[in-house]
Amino acid sequence: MLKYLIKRIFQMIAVLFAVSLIVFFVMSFTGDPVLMIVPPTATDAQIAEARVALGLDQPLWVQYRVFLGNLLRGDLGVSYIFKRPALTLIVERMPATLELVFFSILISLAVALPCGVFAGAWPNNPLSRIIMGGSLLGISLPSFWLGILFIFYFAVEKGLLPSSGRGETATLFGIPFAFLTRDGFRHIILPAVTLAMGTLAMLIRLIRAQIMEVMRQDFIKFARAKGVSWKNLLFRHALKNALVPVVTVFGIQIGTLIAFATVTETIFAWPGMGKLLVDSINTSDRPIIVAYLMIVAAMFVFINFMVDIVYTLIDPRIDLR
Amino acid sequence: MNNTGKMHDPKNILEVSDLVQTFTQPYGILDRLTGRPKKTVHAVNGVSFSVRRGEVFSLVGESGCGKSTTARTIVRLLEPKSGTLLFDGQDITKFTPAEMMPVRKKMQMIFQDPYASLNPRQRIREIVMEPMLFHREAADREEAHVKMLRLLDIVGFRPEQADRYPHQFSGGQRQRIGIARALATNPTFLAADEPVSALDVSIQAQVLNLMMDLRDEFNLSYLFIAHDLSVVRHVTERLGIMYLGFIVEQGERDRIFEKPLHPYTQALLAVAPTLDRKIAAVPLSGDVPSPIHLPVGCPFASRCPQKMSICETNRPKLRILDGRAVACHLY
Amino acid sequence: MKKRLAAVFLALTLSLLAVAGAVGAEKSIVIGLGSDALFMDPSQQDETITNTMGRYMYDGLLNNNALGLPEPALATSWTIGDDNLTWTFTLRKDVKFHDGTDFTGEDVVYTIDVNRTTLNKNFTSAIKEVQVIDPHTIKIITNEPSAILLESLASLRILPKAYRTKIGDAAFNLAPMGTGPYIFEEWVKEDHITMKANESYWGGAPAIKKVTIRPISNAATRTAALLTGEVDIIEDVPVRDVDKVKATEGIEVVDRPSERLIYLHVDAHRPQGPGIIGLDKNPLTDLRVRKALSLAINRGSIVKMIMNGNAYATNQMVLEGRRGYSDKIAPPVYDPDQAKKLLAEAGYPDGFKVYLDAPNGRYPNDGQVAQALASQLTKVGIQVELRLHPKSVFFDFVRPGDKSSLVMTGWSEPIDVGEMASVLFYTRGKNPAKGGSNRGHYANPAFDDLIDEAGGTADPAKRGEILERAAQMIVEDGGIVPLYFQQDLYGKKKNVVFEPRADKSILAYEMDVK
Amino acid sequence: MKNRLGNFFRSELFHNFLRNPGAVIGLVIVIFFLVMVLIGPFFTPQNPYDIGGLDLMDAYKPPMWMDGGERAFPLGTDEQGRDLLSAMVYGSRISMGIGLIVVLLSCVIGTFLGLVAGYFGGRLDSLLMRLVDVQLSFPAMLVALFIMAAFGRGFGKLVFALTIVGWVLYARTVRSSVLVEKKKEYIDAAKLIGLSPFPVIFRHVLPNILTPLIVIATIQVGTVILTEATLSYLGVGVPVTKPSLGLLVKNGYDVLFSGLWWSSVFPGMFIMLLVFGINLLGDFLRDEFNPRLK
Amino acid sequence: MAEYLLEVKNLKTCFELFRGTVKAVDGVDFTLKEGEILGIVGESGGGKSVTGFSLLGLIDLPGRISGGEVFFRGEDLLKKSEEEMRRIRGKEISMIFQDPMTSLNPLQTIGSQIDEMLALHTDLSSAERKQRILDLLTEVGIPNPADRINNYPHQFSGGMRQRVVIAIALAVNPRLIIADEPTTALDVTVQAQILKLMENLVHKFGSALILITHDLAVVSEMTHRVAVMYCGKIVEEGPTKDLIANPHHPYTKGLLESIPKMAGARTPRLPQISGMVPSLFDLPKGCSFAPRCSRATERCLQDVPEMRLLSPGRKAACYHPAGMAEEGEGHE
Repeated sequence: MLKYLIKRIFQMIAVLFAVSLIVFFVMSFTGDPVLMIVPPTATDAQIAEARVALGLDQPLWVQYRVFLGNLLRGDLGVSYIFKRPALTLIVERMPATLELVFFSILISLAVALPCGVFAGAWPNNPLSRIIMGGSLLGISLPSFWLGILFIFYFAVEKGLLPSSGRGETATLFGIPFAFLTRDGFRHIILPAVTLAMGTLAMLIRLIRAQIMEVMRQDFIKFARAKGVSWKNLLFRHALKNALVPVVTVFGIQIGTLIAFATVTETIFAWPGMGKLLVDSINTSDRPIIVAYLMIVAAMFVFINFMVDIVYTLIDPRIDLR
Repeated sequence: MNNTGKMHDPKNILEVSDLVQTFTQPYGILDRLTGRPKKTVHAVNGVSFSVRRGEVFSLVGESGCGKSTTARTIVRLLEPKSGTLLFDGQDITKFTPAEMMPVRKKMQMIFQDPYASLNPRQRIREIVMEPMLFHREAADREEAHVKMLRLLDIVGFRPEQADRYPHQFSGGQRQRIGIARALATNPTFLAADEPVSALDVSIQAQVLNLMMDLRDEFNLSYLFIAHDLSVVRHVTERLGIMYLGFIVEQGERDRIFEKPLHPYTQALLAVAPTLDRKIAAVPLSGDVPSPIHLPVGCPFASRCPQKMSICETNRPKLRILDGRAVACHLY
Repeated sequence: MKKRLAAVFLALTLSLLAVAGAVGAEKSIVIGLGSDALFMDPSQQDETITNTMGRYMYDGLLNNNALGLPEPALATSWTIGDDNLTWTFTLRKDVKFHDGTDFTGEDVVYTIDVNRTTLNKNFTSAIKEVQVIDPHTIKIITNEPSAILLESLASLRILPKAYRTKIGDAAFNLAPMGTGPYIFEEWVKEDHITMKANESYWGGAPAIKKVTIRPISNAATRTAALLTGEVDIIEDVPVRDVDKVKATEGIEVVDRPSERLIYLHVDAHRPQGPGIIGLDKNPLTDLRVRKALSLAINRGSIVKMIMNGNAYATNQMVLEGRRGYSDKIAPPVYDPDQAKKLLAEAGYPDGFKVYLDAPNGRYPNDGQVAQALASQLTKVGIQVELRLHPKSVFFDFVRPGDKSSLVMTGWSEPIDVGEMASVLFYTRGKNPAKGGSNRGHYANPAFDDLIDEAGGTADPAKRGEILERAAQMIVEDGGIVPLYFQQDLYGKKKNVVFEPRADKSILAYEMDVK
Repeated sequence: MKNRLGNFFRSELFHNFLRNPGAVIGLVIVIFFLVMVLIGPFFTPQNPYDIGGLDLMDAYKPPMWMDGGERAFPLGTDEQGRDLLSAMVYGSRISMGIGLIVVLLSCVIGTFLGLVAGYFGGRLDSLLMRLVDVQLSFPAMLVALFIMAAFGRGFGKLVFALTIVGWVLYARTVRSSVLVEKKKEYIDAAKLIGLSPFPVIFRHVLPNILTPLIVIATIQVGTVILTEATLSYLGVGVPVTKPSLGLLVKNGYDVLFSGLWWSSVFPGMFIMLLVFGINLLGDFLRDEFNPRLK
Repeated sequence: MAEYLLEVKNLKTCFELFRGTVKAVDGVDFTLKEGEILGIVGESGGGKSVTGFSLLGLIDLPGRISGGEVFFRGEDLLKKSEEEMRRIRGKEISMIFQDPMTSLNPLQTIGSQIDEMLALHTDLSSAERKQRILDLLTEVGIPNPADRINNYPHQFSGGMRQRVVIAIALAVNPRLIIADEPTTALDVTVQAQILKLMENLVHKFGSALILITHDLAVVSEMTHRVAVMYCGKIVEEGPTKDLIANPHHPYTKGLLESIPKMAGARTPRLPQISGMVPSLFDLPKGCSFAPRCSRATERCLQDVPEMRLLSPGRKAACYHPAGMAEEGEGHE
């Protein structure tokens, strides 16, 4: 286990290093951030001065060396626009995004598990066909379009739910969360459902396929020959075996949710880090973009690590080494 | 001709001496950093035998004993780790792919799984013609076509069947197609890796008969890999019994079948299912040791009913005894 | 039975809500803005929302009124010395910062010093020196006679020296404090800013006691928030949503001409234009071509169709009433036939090809306007290849250099045309402080002279007259092709009392809720 | 050839296809779009890319069955006076073009690298697969967004970004198929003939791993179209002068509340229909070609 | 109490596939007494495995049992509901599968997989069940059962796994065990161990056993009676020793002769059955074996021979049976 941990940490460092390298050099192709921060009236001298102040007059590899040096001290740079540490800016917004993603995961799982198992166990049932048709539609819809239709219908036309923002928050462990208040909870519903839609549809399909595959395997037939009932066959034997690949995809899906949170947050004015990213892209705020990608990379490595741990809990054949 | 300085007997088409084959699991930087032990599978551990011209030599053993690996190393699908391979008097152990080219013509293989050994996307015609054309056994496609039809006829197909795909044939038929492909370059030596173990009994006899007929017609020599002793007894002149990558007993067929010396050979013969007698009391217990950690003593010691204390510590060498070679401390 | 129970429950809930409403009868308002404030420390950035927040929590020596004209605020009066360089300001007494410390001249000096260390030091660039005479009198000495000092000072928010130096500027940004009408309560980034009324504000306590600012950057979502009643007032109603908002009961649209002009920058003097396609000369150097450019554009239809009528077609550089507006500039004319004729006269009967560089997403409907321009110019023979840039790269791309010859962009001029003319059209390379953004490489010595002269004129009337001449000169010379002034559009509940301001700020202090 | 076609119509695949209404609908949709994209431009009322041919005064005309609608603009117009139907036909062209080109490119690149990595193994394989792992752990959308943010809008750039994102999937799938295939004895047989690695890879391995590739590629076309639409929505996709379906939705979405619903709803439905059709077809192929469900 | 433990009459199972309907089991009759061991022998595609699954009602779409009766202790299993069958499976009739690598749930400990059987079909308390599991594991020869009870299948070798499968099959003392090629996937030495074990346990528990295999040698060593299947039909049936010594059906005879012998003189060529097993989609009109049969006559090509009693206890479906005293030996 310790060896495994060391191995994972080495991998994580390698991944983060690669990400920082790629991100940093690719970012240097973006628009000139200096032009975004000086007032439009700025003279050439002022622009040059700002460039020096931001360290952008240095050759790229020097900038990278400085960046890397700061990184080792936990400093991901200072936002050109906000003039505050990029890390702080992102961490401030992280709870909102994680909250949204967490609720989307809850919604996806709550719907996908029963639907997927049902459709996999009784593939020829009419209800299964409806589930599958619906899930196919779910992965065919552009999520941003869906979001705006939701706002249009549920908020503007029907007035059932608020259209945007995070609403009232309450503090838990010193972090503000929206779902703790009634108002905040109402705010989270639409964006969480919008965000969940794609993952939900894709999980239904995956779970169904896995259940169908597992149900054809010998050990299921052997269990039937033992006289095991359908219910036990499905839930004791099939489901757990079907879950192993689902866990991997689910890990990747958490990443996808974080990525698509950028879109959802933009539509619903959800104050998360995805919206910060889109805004920073629009303003060429390089330190934030770099920091965002680094943090997201770290999160993914962590998620993958968790997925591996979950594996060993589900599947005794997998040995962490 | 023979650059190892060893004596070469021109009666032998193939001479294998001290052949060693190992597989190493991938070992990356991270493994090195975390100090993970390097795992090496010792598949073949110093195997020596020879195949005479026109003879069938068999290697027999249970799955995982290294017999298939030996065959695949001999035809140079795998690079030998050490040892010498003399084929037709030539030392082919270190041959480059280019140098192997003329040897490949003479040395072909029949595979175990008739379903996996034919490319599902090639027509029968192409499967048989590809080696011919590649090795210029035929001047042009037309000549190759004629030769292909003749080969198919030999193994029992009608000309119109040449345009079909493998999935349109049964297992036995596919195995015959595999034999036709092996014959396409006019080889003198065929390595047959469990050629009938995947076949039904009635088909097994057909294929075995075909192989024996071809031996007479084309003056072939076979290296025959099998686990079924009754089949081996039927086809072979000499055989070697393999266990955990070692040959434990080797010699003339009749001597071994009539009076097996090695306890493992005895056990194999005792448990071989036959129509004519009841299974003897099972003499063996336990499992084969891991080929990753070879025992220091006799490889068979852990399961041997006649184990002595020396067997745990000293590995017996093959010794000539009663007209065959055997590696056992009992003798 | 169940139904009745539900009815009772509903009634109970409603009455509770009503009670809650009555108890919290303090007036409050929720304002939906287009983006979050970048800073709560107003010295950090000259940016619209940051400036707005500055008006809530801070004061300047002068504050701009709704028309954008400076009015006395923390300074009650001032005099100019005979040298036209020394200004003496008398400061308001008994003004306290929100933490109770007194406001004095030291704070003014501190504020000016802080500004000089930032990247946007334009507000203090005219100032040579500041002296504190006594706690409530200061003296400001300018480099040269300045007509815009008061306007500049009106943009400068006074910082609390003691407090800010004590907690440091980073912490100050998160816990801001000034002398303004509202007291900072909470800032949750990208979600809301809340403030409460400063009951002891020197200008009188605000009517609205609690203000919540909500940044909603997606325009459609912002409209939706107004329609659902989540916010009381929003800025920048998308022009197309105006009809819908107007049609909704209890909600109305308020508009005001904006200071922002959308215009074309024309490469009028370089013999070879980098944006000209397939020609080794620059047709835009010909005045007739530049005139054809303006004639070919149907500003009316752009305003009507793309801006949904929420803009003002113009041929001026600044709004009426600002220095630089000239009656002598003729209103724009749409005459494609005349344009074709002029092109033919200039030797381009079949027209020519040119790139038009325009931003996309920087100004309302900018990309669409650019497409319409391209379409209209192409119809007379000026075949436009449109290059639309996202706003993050646009200003980099169109920097004065060798990439473009025809640029569509916007400029918001709150003071007078002097600065705009100097930054955008002064001959490049002549004066390092001028012509910094001369994207069209306009070069006209006579025009430069007028700008220089205006710069040294402190008398507003005289300066106005010079600037008028300059504006007329460059518009008629086709160095700039003005298109339209935007309109500021606000959507609000009818019970909100609100007058739009020239600087686009929605100031709760000036508002009320009925 | 005729014989082969006959064989196809008699095949189990075709038989199952006819009995699967979803697959038939999917194919009909996809063919409809293909035909529309290929010959549609000859029939559209307008060339929406001919900037000089637009008249601003035609802007925001409603669909022809509504008050104020005109026959010339069956589905109404957008803010430039562009006929929405024409714009959608041309937009489908861009969307499908991007989808097909990206899938083709990433399939070719990914397949080649996957073949090489899987067949030869060793260092190259580890290196490539680490790269794939790293990239696959990042959501495709994020990587594409990042690349587009760095390099800016444009058809070519979009294709580049989506290909960079896309190839890994093929590389991984191909590699795992190759690992299975190369253990099969027919590969040994080919080696025994004396064929050198590349002929073995292309003549023997490649034809046998095409099936899963076809399935993935089909479904990926839909995914790419959606990703492109999302990127366009975020403002980093295709240039606004030549809008794809996604960009049309985005443009129309700005005016959705103003009652000008058609300019967003129709292109949105178009994307949905197209991707839905592709997915229906892909679903069918996936089930048909899944050996574990046979 | 019926005379037979199991009486199968005219059992038919078919699969409706795209290429046509396959009659995998086509009118099979056989009987089994308490404690008897019956071998069902045949080559792949002969329908022997499908017969085994049909007895337990474990045929999935596109297959279905299309006719016949399966009397188990006098009751027709084919008329039972799924729920009733569920109570019979495992408790009355249990099954051993071919591949021990895939027939155990990889995610459950072997202890819990045996326990499941006990919990389903007995009223034992959990402590009693635990003891029973330990006993069973000892019985099938797994060393240190107390340590291995919490192990997962992947921690066992193939032979050990098959022992666990046997333990599960025997757990509640079923009257009948169906073993479908139980040793095919194992090595020869292990194969012998497992066969010996099965033979001993079946005797000890007094269960009847149907041993489905392609290996005549295995059958000859273990079974009391043998049924030989070819293309979905039983072509010959009788006491094992007698049948092997003196096969009546030409197919049985050919099969026996084509097995290389372990002792005695070696012939240069093995006697072989010519031709191929016909495609199940396209069976010959008369006797399925006729095209490959050296004794076939015109009648064999036209009519399907019925099973008939040829000598005491010996039945075969052949018009020209071999090895009959009153007939001359047929030659090939």
